[in-house]
Amino acid sequence: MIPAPFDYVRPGELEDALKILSEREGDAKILSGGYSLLPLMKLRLAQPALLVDLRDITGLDAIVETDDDLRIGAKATHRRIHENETIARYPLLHDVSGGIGDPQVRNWGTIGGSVAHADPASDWPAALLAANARIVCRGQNGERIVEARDFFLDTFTTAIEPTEILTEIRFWRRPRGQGGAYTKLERRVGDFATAGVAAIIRLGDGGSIGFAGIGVTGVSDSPFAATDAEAALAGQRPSDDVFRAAGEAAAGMSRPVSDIRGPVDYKRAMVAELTVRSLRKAVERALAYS
Amino acid sequence: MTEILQTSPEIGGMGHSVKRKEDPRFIRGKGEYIDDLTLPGMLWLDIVRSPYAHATIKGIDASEALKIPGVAAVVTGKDLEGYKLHWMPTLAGDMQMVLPTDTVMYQSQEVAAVIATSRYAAADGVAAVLVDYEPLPVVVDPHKSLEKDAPVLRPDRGEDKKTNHIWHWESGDKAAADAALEASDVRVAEDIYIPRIHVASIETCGCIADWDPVRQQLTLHMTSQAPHAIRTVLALVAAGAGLPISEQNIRVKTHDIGGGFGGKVPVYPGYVLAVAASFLIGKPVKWIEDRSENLQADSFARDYHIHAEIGATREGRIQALKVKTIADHGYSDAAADPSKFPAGLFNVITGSYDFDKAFVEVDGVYTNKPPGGVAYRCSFRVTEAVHAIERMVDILAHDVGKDPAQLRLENFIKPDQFPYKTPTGWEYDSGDYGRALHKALDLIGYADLRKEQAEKRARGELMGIGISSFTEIVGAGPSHDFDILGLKMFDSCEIRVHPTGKVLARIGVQTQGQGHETTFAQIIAQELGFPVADIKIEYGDTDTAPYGLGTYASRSTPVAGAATAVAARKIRDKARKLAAHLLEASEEDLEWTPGEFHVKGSPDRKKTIQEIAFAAYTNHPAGMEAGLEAVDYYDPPNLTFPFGSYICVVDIDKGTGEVKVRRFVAVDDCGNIINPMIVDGQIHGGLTMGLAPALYEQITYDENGNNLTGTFMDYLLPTAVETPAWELEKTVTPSPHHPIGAKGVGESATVGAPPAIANAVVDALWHLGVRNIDIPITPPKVWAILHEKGIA
Amino acid sequence: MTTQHITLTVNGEARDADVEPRLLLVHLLRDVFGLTGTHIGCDTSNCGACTIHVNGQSAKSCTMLAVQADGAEVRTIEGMVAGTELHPLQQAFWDQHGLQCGFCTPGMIMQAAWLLDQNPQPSEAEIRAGISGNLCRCTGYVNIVKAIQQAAGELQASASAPAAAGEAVAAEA
Amino acid sequence: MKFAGTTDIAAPRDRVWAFVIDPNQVGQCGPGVESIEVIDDTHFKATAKVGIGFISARFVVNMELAEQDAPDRAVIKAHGQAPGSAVDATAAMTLSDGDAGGTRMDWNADVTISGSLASLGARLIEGTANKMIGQTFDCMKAKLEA
Repeated sequence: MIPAPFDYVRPGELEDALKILSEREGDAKILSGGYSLLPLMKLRLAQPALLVDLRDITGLDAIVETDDDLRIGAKATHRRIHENETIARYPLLHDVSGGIGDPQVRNWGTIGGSVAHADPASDWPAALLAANARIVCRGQNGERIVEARDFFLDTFTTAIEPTEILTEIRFWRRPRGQGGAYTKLERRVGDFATAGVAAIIRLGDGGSIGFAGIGVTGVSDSPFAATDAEAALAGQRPSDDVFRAAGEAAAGMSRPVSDIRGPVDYKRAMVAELTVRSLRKAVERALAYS
Repeated sequence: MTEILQTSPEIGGMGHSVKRKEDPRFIRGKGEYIDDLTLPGMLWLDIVRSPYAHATIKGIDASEALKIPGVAAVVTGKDLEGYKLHWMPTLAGDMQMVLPTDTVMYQSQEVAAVIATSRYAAADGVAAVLVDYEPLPVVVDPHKSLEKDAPVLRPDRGEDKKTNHIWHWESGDKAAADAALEASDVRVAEDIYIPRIHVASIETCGCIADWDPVRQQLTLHMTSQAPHAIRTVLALVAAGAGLPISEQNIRVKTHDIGGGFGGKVPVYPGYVLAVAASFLIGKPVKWIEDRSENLQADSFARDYHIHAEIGATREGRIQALKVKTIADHGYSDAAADPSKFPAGLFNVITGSYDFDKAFVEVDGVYTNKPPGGVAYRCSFRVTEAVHAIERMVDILAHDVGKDPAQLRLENFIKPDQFPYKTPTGWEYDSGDYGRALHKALDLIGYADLRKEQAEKRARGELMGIGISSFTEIVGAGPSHDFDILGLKMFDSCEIRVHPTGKVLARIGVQTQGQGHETTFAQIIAQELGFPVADIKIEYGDTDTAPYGLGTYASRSTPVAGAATAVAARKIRDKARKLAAHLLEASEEDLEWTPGEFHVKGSPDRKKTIQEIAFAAYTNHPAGMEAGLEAVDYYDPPNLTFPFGSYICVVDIDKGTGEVKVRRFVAVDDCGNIINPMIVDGQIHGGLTMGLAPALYEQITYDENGNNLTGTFMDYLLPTAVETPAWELEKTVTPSPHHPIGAKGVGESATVGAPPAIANAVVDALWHLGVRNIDIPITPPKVWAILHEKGIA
Repeated sequence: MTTQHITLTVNGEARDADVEPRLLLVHLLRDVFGLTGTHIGCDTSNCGACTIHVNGQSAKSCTMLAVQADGAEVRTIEGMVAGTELHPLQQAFWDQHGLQCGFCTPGMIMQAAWLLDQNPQPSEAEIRAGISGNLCRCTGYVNIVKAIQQAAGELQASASAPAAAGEAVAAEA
Repeated sequence: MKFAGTTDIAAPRDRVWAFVIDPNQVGQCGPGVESIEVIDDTHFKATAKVGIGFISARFVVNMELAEQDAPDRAVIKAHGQAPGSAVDATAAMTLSDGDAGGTRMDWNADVTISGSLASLGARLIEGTANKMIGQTFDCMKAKLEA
């Protein structure tokens, strides 16, 4: 399988890349790792006129903690994130980055590429939604920060303007008493998620749930935050009954389609089940980090 | 079979785990697969395919494609019609389109070929050919295809065949089976669907057709498991089309093949298109299919809708079997079955059990799917048969409240019953089924597992143990019954011993990874005592190899392996004469030990096989022809019947319906073993190709005939993570009629594994009222059951 | 058709080519440079037959453009042999019968080599996960796992042996 | 895939009818339509770029006003082809008097996708088709109410 012809540029500076995007607005597509985009181009389902390769632009792959944030550069690969010492303290991100695709995909695929691609079954968006992450988009006129919950608009469609480049993901720095987890169901290792649930739980004083974030992937037009599940958890003391109620709420918000990964009722039930599993682990990890 | 003498490790005859002679090139990346070849001036062929599963072609507009730089030609069905090349025969004697002139019959069917100077230009050309279609009603379900108002898919078959029914085939005694079933205390009936799957060898199919108009020579480099048969079919097609391509001027070369498993037996339209294009243009033309084309258009396997009924006494003594099956062949029967067996060897369905009465019938049906019906690493529909009988026996055991192992042991054909005549007409050569099952039960610790299962069930956990005690039927086949398009299914070997005692042997079969360069050398080493290192095995070039029907259905060892042993023995007979001459002794006084003849009672008076070889060219007796060569075309007296007992343990995740294979013990009996290392490798691979359809693989269509599993993103081959660490053991029951007592092993594991896994899953769920789950047993299927029973 | 000039190092040798931007790296290696040991088994980055190393990282060369490898160090199966000596993984695949048809083998060996670079003593589960992006249809993976285990042992042994010899020399000095 | 719905349009029925049977008007509301060529009273041809996000294909669509029962019911059939893929759709619209002088349009659509889009995009198609059909009828409503 051979992609249709396209132009290719590899600017050395972010400003140059942004300029090209402005000049070729709508024609251009950003190339990062390429493991999501190139298969679609080889199948000729995507035929961008111009690829702007970010390879030579330095400084977009740092993983740093600030007083408030954990900042991950868009070009950080899944593998570097997974193996990063700081990320070891972010179990949700550690879970997600270790389970995407296969080792070769994780060597080259980047967090920014995944998030901007916005496949409705990809893993990172669920984590970003659960964690209330913020997404930094750079345009020629400067930076703008978009909340993850305002970012994933539709299938393969995000809040990034065609003239912008996603440069960084910002998570909140992990406080004591917080834990996260990601559980996905895949037909076989390396498959896109049939369903995936990311959860973050912060335990408040007295052990009740102070904050709950739930992000769900694979079961709707785009990944979504299961706000009903979050509401069901808020203020409750962690228990399997509470988790089950949250799972049902998350399932209720999902809008899966029936396909070869399974029928609608199965996928809904899996959202409930995976929510429970992620919550159990998230709470366990929150307790271990108190 | 004669006694197998022990050879030294240096000679490396039978029983030695000789490291493979073919590996040094593969591990260096120096294999020569079809896409690795580039010929001077070569053009590329790519194929325009139909988006519709059934449609009329109203027009093909190639004008835009022809404007693309590098595009040399676009060939359509109308073009081929001029040469009568638009249809071609299948190996099953049906007809298949090369390119359609008016109607497409399945999604992704070949519609036109683009020939260009590069693969990129060819692909661009394909995207630029505009085809105007008018959709027609699509028939996906073979049951609906048989209904009276279904559209007739193959009007080309003539006025008297206005139906989608292809053929009816039956075996056994219907009245007797009916009566025996009527008289049975217990009757168990079940519908079992064995879905369409695809062999998906990691190398796809392809070829380079190279027509030399000056020499009138066609060389076809291709991925074929049966190069000689392909050569003959090409010659017949060319003769029918009036083309000046005759068999002595056709050379088929296979080079290295990246896996076959049955998928590289048929003739695909792509091969014929490349030949036609090379013939028209006078340059070499390469066609390499991509993975989607491979999964969507190449021959499928299975797709059997089985209804089986078994009758038994109250105690579980099996009495009668009746099976009715619909075989979905897509739009053409392009199976690679022997001519007399349109449903393959499906009537081996009585399996390892001593049935009194049995009756099997199969009806072939057309649908709007790709043609085929090839094996998926199995001998002509044996997997379907084994799955059905092993599932039925398991259900019966559970129904009569007997342990499935015990019920099997009580119903096995006993060792003293061999050779055993089945009620559907086969004669099993040898077997000891109880020994294999006992060994498997011991190895896995069956009694303890049953205890563990009971404890877990009490706690609400789901664990299952499944058994499969299969009998394979391989080595097609004896010429009185077995032919493909009239070509009898013998196979061949030609051995030449050079003066310095080095050997070149050519065989009529072909390797796609089985290690023939090593194992066939071991057979010769065994018979003649030349070290394996001194023996070179060649195959896959029809100009040099003796005629053979090729490698599939585990026939290499049973048929060509036998030919090799017999050819070697012809050489040994002549060597004995030479040795007698050299030692000045009578032939009767000579004794053979591997590698030498010596005079009985005087071990020092000897001649090595190397000395004898030299003498064959330098010092042969007067009246004897020079040289030391032999050829054998072996017509097997019977098929061989490998068998085994497999036991699988599964755990089921109640929350998600996921099935995990915790342990899998495989006890195989393939008769005498040539190379234990290679046999184990074949079983490992076969088991993984049994796991695949049991839990993961299925070619799926939507109601419009769109293939929903056209890439490896959705057609799920198991990875190293899903594949368990297989545990292997053997018993050895030689084949009494095979020259070296071997039976063949390439496919046993793929045949035997799926029912063991399915039986384990059903065993885990039996207490909930579950009797059967069709493979692949996917999490949604299991979850739906658990959900319905209130467990999930 | 516009082309771009690229230069790269392949198995230690400087190479260059004028390529269409859409040329896949695997086609550059196979069709332009004649390094046909790297195979193509699928088109969707699932089978791993095309696995090579780019700047020391294992990559699926059918899912990478040749222009993306401009300036890179590329290693293919043909670059695994040192002179005439097999790489311990090549030897181990042969010894352990870790291949049958041989088609997935180059990609499998390249992925295994990367895995052992990262994790010189992997457990069986780590090996299986480490090659989960490489499909094999023949071997059932059992002997591939064994081969990687054998090579890991040999690489460990040879890594510690020269060091030990070096220490001895130092002690003598 | 079958879809159905009702759109209430604040425009009189004869205007809605005239819109529905006029290729140049109704055609504008087809998903992704870039150009329309009227062949005769009941046949027209359009090019349309159809897709989601950056995944799209350009289709050549032949449309036919297959049934018209003025001013109650119209059926439009569409047959679109792109390299490797095809879309066939039948949309039936039934008009009745709505509230306040408006028109009620009950519609149903049967959409068949064939080829590589169906094979490779199965998990994306239903949602996408649903959205596009919704957009089509929203577009008709918007234009008629403008």
